[in-house]
Amino acid sequence: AESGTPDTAKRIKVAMVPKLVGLSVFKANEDGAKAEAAKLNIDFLYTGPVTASAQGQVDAFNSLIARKFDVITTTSNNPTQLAPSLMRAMKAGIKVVAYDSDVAPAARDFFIQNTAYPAFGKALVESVIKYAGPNAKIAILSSTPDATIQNEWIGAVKTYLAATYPKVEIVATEYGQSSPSQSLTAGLNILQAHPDVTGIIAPDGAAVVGAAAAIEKLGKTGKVFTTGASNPDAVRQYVKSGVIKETPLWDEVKEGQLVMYVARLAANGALKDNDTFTAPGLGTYEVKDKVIVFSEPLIFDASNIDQYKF
Amino acid sequence: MSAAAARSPAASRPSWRERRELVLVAVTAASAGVVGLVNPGFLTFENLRFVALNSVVLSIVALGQTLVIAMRGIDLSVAPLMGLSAMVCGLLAQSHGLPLWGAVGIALALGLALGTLNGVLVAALNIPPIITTLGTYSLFGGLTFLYSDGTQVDQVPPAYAAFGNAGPLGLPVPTPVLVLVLVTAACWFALNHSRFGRAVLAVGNNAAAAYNAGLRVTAIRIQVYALSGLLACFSGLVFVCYTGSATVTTGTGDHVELQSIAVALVGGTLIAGGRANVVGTVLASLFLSTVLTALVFLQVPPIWYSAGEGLMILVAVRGGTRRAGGTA
Amino acid sequence: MTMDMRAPANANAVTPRNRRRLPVGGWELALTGLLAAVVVGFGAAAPGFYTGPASLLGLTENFLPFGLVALGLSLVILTGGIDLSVGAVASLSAVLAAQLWSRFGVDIWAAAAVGVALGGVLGLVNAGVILRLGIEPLIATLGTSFLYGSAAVAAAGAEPPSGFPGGFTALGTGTVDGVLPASLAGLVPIQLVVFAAFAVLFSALVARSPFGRVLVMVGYSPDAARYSGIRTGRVLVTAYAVSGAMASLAGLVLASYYDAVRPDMGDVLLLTAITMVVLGGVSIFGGEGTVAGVVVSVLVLGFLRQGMLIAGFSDMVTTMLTGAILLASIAVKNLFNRRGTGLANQIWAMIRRPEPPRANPS
Amino acid sequence: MPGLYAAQGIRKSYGTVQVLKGVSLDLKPGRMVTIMGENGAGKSTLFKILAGQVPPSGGTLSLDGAPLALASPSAAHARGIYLVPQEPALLPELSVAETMFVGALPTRRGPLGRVDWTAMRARARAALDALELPIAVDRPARTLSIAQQQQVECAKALLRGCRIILFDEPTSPLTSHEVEHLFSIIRRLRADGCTLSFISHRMDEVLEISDEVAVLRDGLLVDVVDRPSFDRTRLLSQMVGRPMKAVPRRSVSNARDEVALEVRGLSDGARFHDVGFSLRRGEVLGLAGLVGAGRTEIAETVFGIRPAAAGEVRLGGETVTGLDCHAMIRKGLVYVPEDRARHGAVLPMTITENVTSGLLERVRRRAGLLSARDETRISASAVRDFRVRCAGLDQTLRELSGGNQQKVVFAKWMTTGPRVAILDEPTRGVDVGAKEEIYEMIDAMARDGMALLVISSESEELVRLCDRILSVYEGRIVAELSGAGITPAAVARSYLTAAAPSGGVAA
Ligand SMILES: Nc1ncnc2c1ncn2[C@@H]1O[C@H](COP(=O)(O)OP(=O)(O)OP(=O)(O)O)[C@@H](O)[C@H]1O
Ligand SMILES: Nc1ncnc2c1ncn2[C@@H]1O[C@H](COP(=O)(O)OP(=O)(O)OP(=O)(O)O)[C@@H](O)[C@H]1O
Ligand SMILES: [Mg+2]
Ligand SMILES: [Mg+2]
Repeated sequence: AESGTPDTAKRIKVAMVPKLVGLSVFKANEDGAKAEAAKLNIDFLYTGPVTASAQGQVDAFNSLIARKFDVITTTSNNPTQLAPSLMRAMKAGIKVVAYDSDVAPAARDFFIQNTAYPAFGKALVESVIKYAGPNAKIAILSSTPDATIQNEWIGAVKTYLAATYPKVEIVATEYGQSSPSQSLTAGLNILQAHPDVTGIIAPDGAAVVGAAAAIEKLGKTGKVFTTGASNPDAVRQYVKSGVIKETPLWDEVKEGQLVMYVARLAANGALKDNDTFTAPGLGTYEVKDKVIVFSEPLIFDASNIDQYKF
Repeated sequence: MSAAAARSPAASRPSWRERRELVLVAVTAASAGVVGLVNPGFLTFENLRFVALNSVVLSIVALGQTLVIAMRGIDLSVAPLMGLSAMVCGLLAQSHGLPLWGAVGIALALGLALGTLNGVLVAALNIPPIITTLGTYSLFGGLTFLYSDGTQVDQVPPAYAAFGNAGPLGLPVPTPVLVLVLVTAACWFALNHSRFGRAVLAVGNNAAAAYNAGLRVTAIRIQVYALSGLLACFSGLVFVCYTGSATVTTGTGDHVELQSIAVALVGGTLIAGGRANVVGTVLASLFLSTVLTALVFLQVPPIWYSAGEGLMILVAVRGGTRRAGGTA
Repeated sequence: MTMDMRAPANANAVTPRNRRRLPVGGWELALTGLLAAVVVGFGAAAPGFYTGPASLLGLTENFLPFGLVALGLSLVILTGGIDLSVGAVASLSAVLAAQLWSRFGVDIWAAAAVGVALGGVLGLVNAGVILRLGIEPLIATLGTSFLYGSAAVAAAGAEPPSGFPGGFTALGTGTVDGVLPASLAGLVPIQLVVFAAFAVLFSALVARSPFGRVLVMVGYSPDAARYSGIRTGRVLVTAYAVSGAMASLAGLVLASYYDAVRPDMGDVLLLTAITMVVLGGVSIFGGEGTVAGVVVSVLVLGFLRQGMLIAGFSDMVTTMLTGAILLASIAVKNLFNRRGTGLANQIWAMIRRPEPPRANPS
Repeated sequence: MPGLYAAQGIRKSYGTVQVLKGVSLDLKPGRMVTIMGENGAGKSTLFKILAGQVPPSGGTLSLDGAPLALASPSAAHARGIYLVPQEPALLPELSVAETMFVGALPTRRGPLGRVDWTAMRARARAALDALELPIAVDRPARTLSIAQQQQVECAKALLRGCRIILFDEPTSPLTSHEVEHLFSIIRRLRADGCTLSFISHRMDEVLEISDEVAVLRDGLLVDVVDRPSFDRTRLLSQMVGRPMKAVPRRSVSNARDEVALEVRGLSDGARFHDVGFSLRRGEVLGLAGLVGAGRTEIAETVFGIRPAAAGEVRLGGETVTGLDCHAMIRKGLVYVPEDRARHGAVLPMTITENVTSGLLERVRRRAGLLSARDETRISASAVRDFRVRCAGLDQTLRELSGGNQQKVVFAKWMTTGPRVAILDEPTRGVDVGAKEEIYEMIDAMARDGMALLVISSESEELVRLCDRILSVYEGRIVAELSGAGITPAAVARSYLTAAAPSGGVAA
């Protein structure tokens, strides 16, 4: 594809539909996207359901189809449930760009993956085992049993553990339903019921905060370590207090920018299923089978976390 | 309390099955004991402290719900009210450094105002409580959303965190638990020994008769909904202090409205109104917290937690129900 | 029996009319007016809302599952009860049906039939808990909804089935072709036909069938029904079973619409369905209300929501407005119901001196 | 003596319906003024206005000459005016003492305003003692019988220092014996100089207790009579607006030989024991007794709505013990319950719906749906036969007066073609005119060969209707009266002797 600034002559309408509005990570995507949209002659709309429900996202898609948007970008609550509605959109000539959490491949034109799953799994393991040791007993605190991306990451964690740290034992898997309070309760329960646990891998924004809060409340800072996938604002205090030594994520603001850039290219019809392109200020990306990997995991720790505000 | 209770107006001496407090204490202790046998870690002071702490927020909401149900009403809007207050207090603290006393004032004022709105809709406009609060459920949830504008609370000032977790003056009992004891005592006194509380029960027994006996039924109804709103918003503040976080789905996402009703009814309050048990409510909430923690200690697969909660509700409500034909 | 009492030559001549024969009254008419206003209003003001009859009818696919739940739920609410488990029932039966199909290779339609039957059974369990254990419907169905919800999560596993055969997905997104005249091809969603069929069936059932009569009687006065020789238990069992079956039908339609199942897919149904029933004029205390009202209210709330979304309002504002409309319409209905001399007088009288509250029907 | 309470030109409308059209009435201290009138004449409405529960649409009230505006019931209490309501104001979950004090609980001194339970109980006890009522103040109010609820209401009025006391149909749920107790209380209050007024449909009571009778018809006061000129026939005619005469006891029995209902050794294990009787076609059998004697329980057990612990019920020779009421109705046994509003009728449903609800099977169907035309036919002929006064078949029962509601309930059951009917308090709360009509219907049904079991707490009613009377005391049949032995005095004596400490079964 072309590199540099794409053709922005025609003003287009692009919507960004997160899993739910009201979470800081998605807000960070929005911030980046908004700024980028202004540069690319895009009418930008951020809309979505209030609770993380597929029904709410489908309602949003349907209204966007009726309003003849050019591109829909979305991170899905569920890969399969959203497919019919998105396919309707594609049939109506709308380009669909998934980011963060994928939908069924047939129901989108491109997918921007945050980071490659194995890389992220490795980062999660390393940021705990480095401190808890290769013989640690660890627990997993996730969002819900059927959360796609979390399950992918957990799978990658298990694969990496088996290969690299075979002595590490996963003694419990709990779910916090993406609710900070339920994650906290689950975290407390894990630590109380399994006093020998020294690491919690919590690959979910609410879960890692809950796990960190639980460790702090039980006074186990420095004895139990946790990590997860969270925006820096949410975990800043725990990174500073040492409950969290390292936590991997990626730059959500920049990811939002890339989403808009890809949306523009897709609308222009300037992106092929296998392709490369360079986005000014973001870098060069490879499209492989419609999938674009956004970045390597970005590891936050006490030394760098204050550079990121989202 | 027992001396006072002996002189309370309790009609006839109830059998132990009808003393819901005793039943709840017994089953809670029994479940804790059994789990303790399987996994001694359950019975450590630290763990029990958290079992108690985890029940505080729900208990406070449920106390308000108890008063409303005692009056033959129902308040579904407690969940979004709790979330709204958590969000407003949390965001103001997080980004504007609102001092704790200010947050208390804001939470209480918010609860009073919106609770009064519920009360006016129910009492003056005569809209059935379940419909009123179903409507305000959407409204208050929307306010939370509009206010937060897509952001969340993930950090509160140290004063808040200290209030939510530590004990005052270095006591081992956390402040929220003490606050709950105070609020419970106040509700208990109000319901059993104040004119206001007795009037609430009279309205719950028979509103027309209460009116004819000279009670200001409309005003009482409004006051009780205001109180329920107040407690819900206060619990939202406790929540944000304890967890240090809040999102737009706080309260509604955990179905606090249904949990608070369940806990009140399990505690011995009649859904048809007229009889209420505030101590039972708090004990039921403690029981719920115990059960949910116990499931983890017993290594029950997480997907069955909610089934455990449902069973517990049915069993506990069943244990000592005097058949009342009424419905919501 | 024949009575040999010679009544005084028609001291009180009675005109044999029966105003309840038509199941519509003022409220249903008001709602219909509102529906017309909503459709015409959005049609005029929101581009994209009306782009031909197919688009308008197609919009109903987005909300008719709520309507199916509301129809079943209205039977339960007419008895004076409530069913909070409809969401969980919808999820559980859809998940189980999908698993039957994907894991055990059962024909999808047979699996769907099993799903609906299962919904009926779950409703029976609700009724059993209410009647046998003597627990109030509110708390009983709250408890069972937790149980069913857990079961749905367990049954769904980490990767719930999706990608149903084409014939099945037509249930949620297809249109009726072939049966109808060719001019209507591609116009009428199958969902709409299903909903209309159930709407007519339930309307006749409640308004004119012996079961409906008994149902309403139980709703107004369970005691009087019992003293009239009505086996009230059976009536309640039927109502809850039907509610369960309708909920699972809605779950299956959702499964077809999404071409996938999820263990929490039914959760969104409950509050909206209750709102639809109540706005439709069914009294939460039982007895009063018509299915026709519920049907119109389903369309009003559905089109209103779709219209607002298309007009660019956010999900949140739309939800808030729905709540406000519910409150305002019931308030207005109450004001007019007081057989007063005028709205203003009523409001004034209310401010000056509240009416004594209704007697306690306990 | 103060306490002159006067109403001047009181008017009241509900929407377009004018209930009171300018009523003026003087209530004087030391006098009992009775209001009589047909169902729906506006009696209760007048009382509610006098007690501040409902605002009048026009007219004025004055107390001892000074104008009085009552904004609420509590304002009325403050002025010493108390209404004992038609349905007692029960607060089921609260104690007797607390129901008496509701709205005016005594509190202790102190910042908390704690309710003073000790004082409350003592004062409640004293008020009950003053009326010689042996009711425990700690009982939950839901355990009180209707008679006891009335009595508690009287004590409640005194407790609040009210000296103007209005009683709305206090006696309709009471037996003669309990009425006597209430009247002794009323006499004491009158001697004490209280201003009293009451509503009743029972002529004998009215003539016994009143100093003055005011007759209300269609919202207007048509007659006020002083004690010396009381005249049954005149009062009756004034009430209904046409000449009426009280019909004496019927002399011929319609009883045939064939036994329709036979009950043997029936017990429910709690409230009644070893009850046996047989009832022939065309016979009217009465059940007399005190309230709480267990007559309703006996009837409900025979009807199958309550389980029996022992015994046998035979209907026309067929054993039907243990069948539920659904089956009983289909076998030809029906029961008209005593509590019309709760058990007999569904007030928000229409006349037609109520009439056909007794046996929906008889309504013709088309495609499984009830034929509206057939339903209307059934209900129209029932309304005609039972002389229900209504504006149309689609009126809800709530819009009818008590007497007409009762006629609809009668129609509901009698049109199912029963062989045996149990009538429990068939004329409770029914005005004199409608009462006569109901009596005539019962006579006609007996003539038709129906077997009837009538439960009533009014001795006169049983005497008027029955061929034979069984007297029930504490769940056992203690006496049987028949033929010339049936007189009001004999009926009352039959169960009162059983109640007397000497015990024994009266003949
Ligand atoms: N709140 C109300 N709204 C409308 N109509 C009413 C209301 N209360 C009473 N009415 C009507 O006013 C009329 C008089 O009622 P009221 O209760 O005063 O009669 P009553 O003389 O006490 O009769 P009864 O002997 O049956 O007790 C009746 O026709 C009744 O239907
Ligand atoms: N011992 C008692 N304990 C509780 N309630 C009682 C008792 N005795 C009577 N009652 C109440 O009084 C009412 C009348 O009692 P019951 O129906 O047994 O009497 P009955 O013989 O049918 O008299 P009647 O037909 O004159 O009312 C019942 O509703 C019952 O609840
Ligand atoms: Mg009256
Ligand atoms: Mg009786």
